[in-house]
Amino acid sequence: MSVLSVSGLSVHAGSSALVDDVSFALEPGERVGLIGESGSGKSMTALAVMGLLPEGLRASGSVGLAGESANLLTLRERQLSALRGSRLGMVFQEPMSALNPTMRVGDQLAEVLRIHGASRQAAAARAVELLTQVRLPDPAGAVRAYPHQLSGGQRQRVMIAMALANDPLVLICDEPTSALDVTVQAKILELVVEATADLDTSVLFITHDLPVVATVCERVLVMKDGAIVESGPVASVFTTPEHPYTRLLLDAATFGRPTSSSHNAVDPIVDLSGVSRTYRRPRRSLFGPRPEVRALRDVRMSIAAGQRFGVVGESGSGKSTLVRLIAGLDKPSVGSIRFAGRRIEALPERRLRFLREDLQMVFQDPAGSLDPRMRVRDIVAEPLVSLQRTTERDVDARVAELLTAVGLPTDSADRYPHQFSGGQRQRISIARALAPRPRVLVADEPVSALDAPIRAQILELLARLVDEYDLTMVFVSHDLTVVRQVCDMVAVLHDGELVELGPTEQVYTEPQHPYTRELLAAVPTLEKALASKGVR
Amino acid sequence: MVLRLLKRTAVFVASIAAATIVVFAFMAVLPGDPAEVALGVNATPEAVAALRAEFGTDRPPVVQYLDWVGSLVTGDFGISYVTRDLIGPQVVDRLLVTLWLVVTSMVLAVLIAVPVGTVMAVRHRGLSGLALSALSQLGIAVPAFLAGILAVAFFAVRLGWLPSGGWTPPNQDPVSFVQHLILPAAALGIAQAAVLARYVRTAVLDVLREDYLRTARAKGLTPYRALLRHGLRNAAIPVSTVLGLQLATLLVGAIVVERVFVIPGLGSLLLDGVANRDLLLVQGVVMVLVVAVLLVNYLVDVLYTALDPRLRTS
Amino acid sequence: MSARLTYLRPRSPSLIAGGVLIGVVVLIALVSFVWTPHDPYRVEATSRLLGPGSEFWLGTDKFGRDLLSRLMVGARTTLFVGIVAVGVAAVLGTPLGILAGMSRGWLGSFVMRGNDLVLAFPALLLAIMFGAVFGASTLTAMVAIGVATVPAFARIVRAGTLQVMSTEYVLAARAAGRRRLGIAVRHVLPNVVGLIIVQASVAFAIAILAEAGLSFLGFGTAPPVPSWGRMLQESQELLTSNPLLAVWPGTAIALAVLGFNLFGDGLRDAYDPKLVQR
Amino acid sequence: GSGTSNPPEQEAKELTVGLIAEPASLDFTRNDGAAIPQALLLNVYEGLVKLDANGKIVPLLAKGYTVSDDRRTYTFTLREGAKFSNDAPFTAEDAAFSINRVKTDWTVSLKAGMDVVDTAVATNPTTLQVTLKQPSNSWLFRMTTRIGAMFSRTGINDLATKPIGTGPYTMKSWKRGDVMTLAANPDYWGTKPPTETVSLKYFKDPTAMNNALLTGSIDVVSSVQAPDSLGQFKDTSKFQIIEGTTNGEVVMSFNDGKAPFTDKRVRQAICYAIDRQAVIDTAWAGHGELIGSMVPPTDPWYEDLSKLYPYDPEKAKTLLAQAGTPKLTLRFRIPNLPYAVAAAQVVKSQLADVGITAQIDVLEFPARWLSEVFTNADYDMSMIAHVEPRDIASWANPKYYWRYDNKQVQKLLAEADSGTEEEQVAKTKQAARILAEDAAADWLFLFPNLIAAKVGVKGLPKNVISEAFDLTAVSKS
Ligand SMILES: Nc1ncnc2c1ncn2[C@@H]1O[C@H](COP(=O)(O)OP(=O)(O)OP(=O)(O)O)[C@@H](O)[C@H]1O
Ligand SMILES: Nc1ncnc2c1ncn2[C@@H]1O[C@H](COP(=O)(O)OP(=O)(O)OP(=O)(O)O)[C@@H](O)[C@H]1O
Ligand SMILES: [Mg+2]
Ligand SMILES: [Mg+2]
Repeated sequence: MSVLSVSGLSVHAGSSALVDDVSFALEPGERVGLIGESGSGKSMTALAVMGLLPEGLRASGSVGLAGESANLLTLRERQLSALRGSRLGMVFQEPMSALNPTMRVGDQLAEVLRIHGASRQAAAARAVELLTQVRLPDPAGAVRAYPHQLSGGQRQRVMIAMALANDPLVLICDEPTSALDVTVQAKILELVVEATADLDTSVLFITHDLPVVATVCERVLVMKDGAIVESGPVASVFTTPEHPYTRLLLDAATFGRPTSSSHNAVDPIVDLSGVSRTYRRPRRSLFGPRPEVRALRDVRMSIAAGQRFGVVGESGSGKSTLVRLIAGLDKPSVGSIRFAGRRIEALPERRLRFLREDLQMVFQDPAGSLDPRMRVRDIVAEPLVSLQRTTERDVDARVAELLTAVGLPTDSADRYPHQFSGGQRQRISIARALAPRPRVLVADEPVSALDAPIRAQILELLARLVDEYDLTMVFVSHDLTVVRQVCDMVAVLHDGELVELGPTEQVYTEPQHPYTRELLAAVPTLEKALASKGVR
Repeated sequence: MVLRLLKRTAVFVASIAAATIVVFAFMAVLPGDPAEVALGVNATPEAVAALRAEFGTDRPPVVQYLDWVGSLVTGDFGISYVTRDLIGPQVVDRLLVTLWLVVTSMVLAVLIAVPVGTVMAVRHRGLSGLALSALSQLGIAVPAFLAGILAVAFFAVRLGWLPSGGWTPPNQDPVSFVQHLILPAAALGIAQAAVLARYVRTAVLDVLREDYLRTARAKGLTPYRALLRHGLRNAAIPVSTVLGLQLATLLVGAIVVERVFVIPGLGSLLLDGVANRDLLLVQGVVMVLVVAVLLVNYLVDVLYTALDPRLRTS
Repeated sequence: MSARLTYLRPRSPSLIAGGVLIGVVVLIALVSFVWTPHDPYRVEATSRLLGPGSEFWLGTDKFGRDLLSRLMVGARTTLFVGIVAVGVAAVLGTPLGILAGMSRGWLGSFVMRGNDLVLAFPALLLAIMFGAVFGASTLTAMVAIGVATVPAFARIVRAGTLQVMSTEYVLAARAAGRRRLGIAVRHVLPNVVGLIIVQASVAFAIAILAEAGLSFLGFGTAPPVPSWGRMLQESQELLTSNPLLAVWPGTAIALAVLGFNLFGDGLRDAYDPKLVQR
Repeated sequence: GSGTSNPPEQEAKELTVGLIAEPASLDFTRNDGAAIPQALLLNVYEGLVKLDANGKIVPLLAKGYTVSDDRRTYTFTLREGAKFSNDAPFTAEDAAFSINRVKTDWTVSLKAGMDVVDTAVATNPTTLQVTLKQPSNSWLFRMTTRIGAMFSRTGINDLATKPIGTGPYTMKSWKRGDVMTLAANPDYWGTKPPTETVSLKYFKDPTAMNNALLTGSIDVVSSVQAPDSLGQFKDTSKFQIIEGTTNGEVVMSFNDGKAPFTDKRVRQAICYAIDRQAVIDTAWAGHGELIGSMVPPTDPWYEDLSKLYPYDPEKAKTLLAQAGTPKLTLRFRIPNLPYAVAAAQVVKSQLADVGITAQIDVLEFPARWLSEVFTNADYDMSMIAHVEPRDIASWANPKYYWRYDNKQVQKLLAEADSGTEEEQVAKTKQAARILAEDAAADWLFLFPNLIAAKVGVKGLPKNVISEAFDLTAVSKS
């Protein structure tokens, strides 16, 4: 008999359906993945099951839970409260905001036990026990900590402990690892699998990351526009997808090998020697020194003209800092940076014109990097205008030309950024970067905010433009697969240090540094995941 | 946290120092020579000169300033040009009256605003929320003195329930004290309650949208208990800032309400001082008001630190 | 509030109600320039303290002046005070806020400390001080209210500026070769305009209330120029026998304040993406 | 009630009077301001002589006095048994001390009234002899004002807070900004006041004062500042209204030393342009008397000059045209006092009819009005009630704020002061007429004495023609 059975579930906002006639069931101890692109209704499905839909949304259909005769959707708030936290557990995506910032972690954990009947002492003791179980270092100390004193991964462990505290029948995880680094992500996934296996808890695992699903789950549901379009065992769905949409998802997740471009250029266009960047944080104690964050430590490297140079590393490893230094948007604490032979770190911003003309940037967030108050024409023309490169008429012509080059209709020029989709916005951003005909294009995580299918399109576009305009590209990402697909050289950053540098294939196949090896091992890929399930 | 407090304290002290300069400079350009005003019509130049010497207003401004700051520090505030009396004790006397008024109306405002604001937030789409919202908008739109005038006309003159004005110190006759306090405190407090209720509403609405409230419900708390256990403390953080700013508004609002209700508080002292060109007195009262505002904001910041562990332990 | 507060989405009822109320006040003020039923300054001993009637629609005051005409001209005073006060505050506060938000270092914190100091002088107190020094008049009242409101603008603009400065489009603009001034004018200002408008609406309401309070204390508009606060003060002595004298200006003040508050609330709701998404 | 149909009326022990202007201090030797003598003179301090209700000088601490034939020596026989509230007996030594001290220690400008005194000596404990430098009628009159107040030689240490006099009341307490309490003096030499404690409660706001009477927290509104509100007290079973006169001439002053007011036609034009009865009717609800010059009807040299310039806007326009100033713009700088603010609006409206634009500028009283109008004469027109008794004398001072310099008036007033009583009356009358005809100012009206009180309050002064608010006879049943 199923532990959780959902049938004909729909969620409506006014008259529009966000979730449309969704049915599925979870067997005891089974882990089921729910995938689909952003906005496809994954979270709404989960929240409807929990009875936690945002105000103004209505759910219809039926949700049955083992041991509960009634349809959960018809239960009163009071009855539902008794099930939440005891029989139904849930882990949310953002571990910082999901915890009460003004309450100690131990109290928050104990609360879920107290609500469902434990005594104060029992709850406090069990809280420490649970934190030990999710392998939080120093559990006894952690109970007294506030959420902001824990790292993201640690907070997510607390959330998991909370969800599992009362041995639920069903655990719903809504993108529990997408805010975390790959190495941390691997550990959390492992924890979820282990803990639920021990208790024989069924898991509904929501994510948009296919390799993650392949690693964790036995069965998978594919959602698109509020409906489930395909379902079945992971092995079969991922190897022999039936629905075209599933195929699209899979294509985007399994990149082809990079076409290693054979540039034999030698002269370095960007050259860093002994570069360190230290940030100072505000003083914490009265007499102590101001704490320092050493974001980059003694980095030496050079980027040759025509190279596609990748930079990888986990969050906080100093990737963005490096990019900002190369682009002359920040100054190193120590060391020197040359661009085309000229030192840039010693020059004031107003004398960096040569750099601005030859080096342009594309940023991570396609919405955040476009001024919402500007028309697309003004955005794309901004480098031209501020570098006083062209007259008014030329500007219009150039903008039209650029928009065509990145595959946008020319009438886009008169619209505002919010009238475009994420992928289109990133195209605008790229058009802007190409406007002054730069020699170097620096891209800081240009695709990590995009959905997989769109991501593939943008990467393709970038590759094409780099070839067409003969650009040097510096490409930053935390996603190793992406870098591997795009770049011919790769630098690995760890904690501000350059731990490895070499041709991409070499680094991937014969990593030298232990950290690189760890990184590569942690990356879930579809092939690996399927391989471990015995599928080829 | 200690560092944060020390820093904040330093800023507080520096602000007071800067305020003394501003106030003194301001009063220095006030037209009307205090000696001339004290002597009145047709004073002889000699008499005026003699009185200037007596007041010390013939000395260089810097000396006068230092002298004044010194008197602030010792708490005597100097000797009034008009009453020839120490200003300090007078100011303290009046401040006590104003504080009763302000604190009572603040308490009244909080007692009304917190439940009303919470209901407005929780039922923000419902009829009761809308009705309360409209009421609070009206409360904000009616100036406190108008409310005061109407209250006097109705409750005092027409119905004769309460005195139309005046003041009795609490130690003299507690019953009469309360009777005299009710109308002015209500006039002042209700308008503030309306403003505060809107901030409470916003804060609670914000909190209601927070993920941790959803987490709390996922744990099995009912929405109401979740709000009580996890929401209110977090909502109190932004509200406490507003409370501080409001206390400042109240202090100044009291000036007008004291006029309506003939209450011998700081406001009437200030207005008398301005009319009589009692410069030192005006300086003293303005300083007291300014320091009160600065102090309240300082305390709110400290409270903030206490409420928010992120600030306490970072 | 975020830098995304750029486009007005669904119009809320409070935005509409507020807009209508403001529109009425503005219309009345404009009409009063070309037409009032009677001369608002004309004293006539024979028509004192009349109730509403066919000749004087809302009645007359103790000088025999037409209340409706005075109320209409009073709308002018009220709007004028609000515009100048809010103008002073916005014109001083916006650049200060942008400056404080864009320059790290001592300059920014100096501006903010100065701001906090001004904050310690509430509008009414400042106006009494200004009135004492420069004489009580509409002008001093307006300027004092304006100066006292500067910190509110500077603070909110600074917060907005900090937000804008942390966005990637500012980084992109720098990479495109924009200088500080260009960034301030082309990126920061347009993106904090929404905040400024919301703040202006709220400040307008506060200015109206402050002016009324000042006129009541005798520090505001000088007679015989009508302002609603002054009319209210003049009505006080006759409150028991002629309550309508207080009812008209009192209602006018309340409606105008209500209008600006509702409008500000509506704007905020429309701009605030958090509220819209719900 | 069947037993006693008319219970004997019981007099209340306490009574509260509401007043408008609060004294800044209690020391009128060093502080100007009418509020101090209003509260203290006759009540706490007494002089040798006082004015009776009809404006006649009558003895007080003196039993009587004689004047020498050259009108320079005054001999006062003092009352025996009068005592200061610090228990010191009142003697001729104290009287001489008080008079001499005016010249030496007083700082207020009014002390000039004593300049004419040559010597003041006690010839024996009950006889005081004062010799003047030249004959002066106004001196004896001024002895009824504050400068004639008798101080104890041992009681002048803390005048600002502890006044010590021989009067029927002593100062019991003073809560600044609120209330001053006078207690009946148990050792008073004369008739004891019927009420044990009289509280003087101060109100900035006239409406608040009215409300206080309506709600019963005070017994008397000493001066109704909003006559339109008198309707509230029309219930005669509860309230009484006392209406009399004062010597406060509401003068609309011209800056006579400055163009355009150097031209008599302009001054006259303004006088014609103003309908004074309409001013009283609108600004002061019809209460107050028309006068035409600087003399109230209670002065012996009063003459009705109020019809000299009847309301005639056409004539005003003609005169203005003749003077070559058909369109005038004038700065009308007035104190922020209720009557001035009200009357100025009426005046402005009337002047507008004849083509004069009066720009009203309200100045705080006293500080700004005193410094800008009174001291610096920086104004074109102003308006204030001159409440000092017999203040026509100030027209002889060319430096006075209206800068009126008329040799003939100066001469007449000087002669009036030094002449016999008949000469004084005749010459002052003549001066007043010249002032009126010359349109030296526009005397709008005489301020009325308007008192509202609870029924049963007795002994309130009908006319207020001295500086004091006489409380010696007030009682409440
Ligand atoms: N409160 C709401 N009112 C109306 N529509 C909403 C509300 N919340 C979300 N939606 C819409 O519902 C749809 C489904 O949202 P949902 O959060 O379930 O997507 P998702 O698949 O979880 O996406 P993601 O991967 O980005 O989390 C989206 O189009 C979203 O815009
Ligand atoms: N302005 C700053 N002040 C202080 N510390 C900073 C500042 N900017 C970055 N840091 C710190 O420097 C380190 C490196 O940051 P950086 O942004 O370069 O990392 P990243 O590799 O780009 O990370 P992510 O993948 O999260 O973007 C981090 O520890 C970060 O907290
Ligand atoms: Mg989601
Ligand atoms: Mg980064």
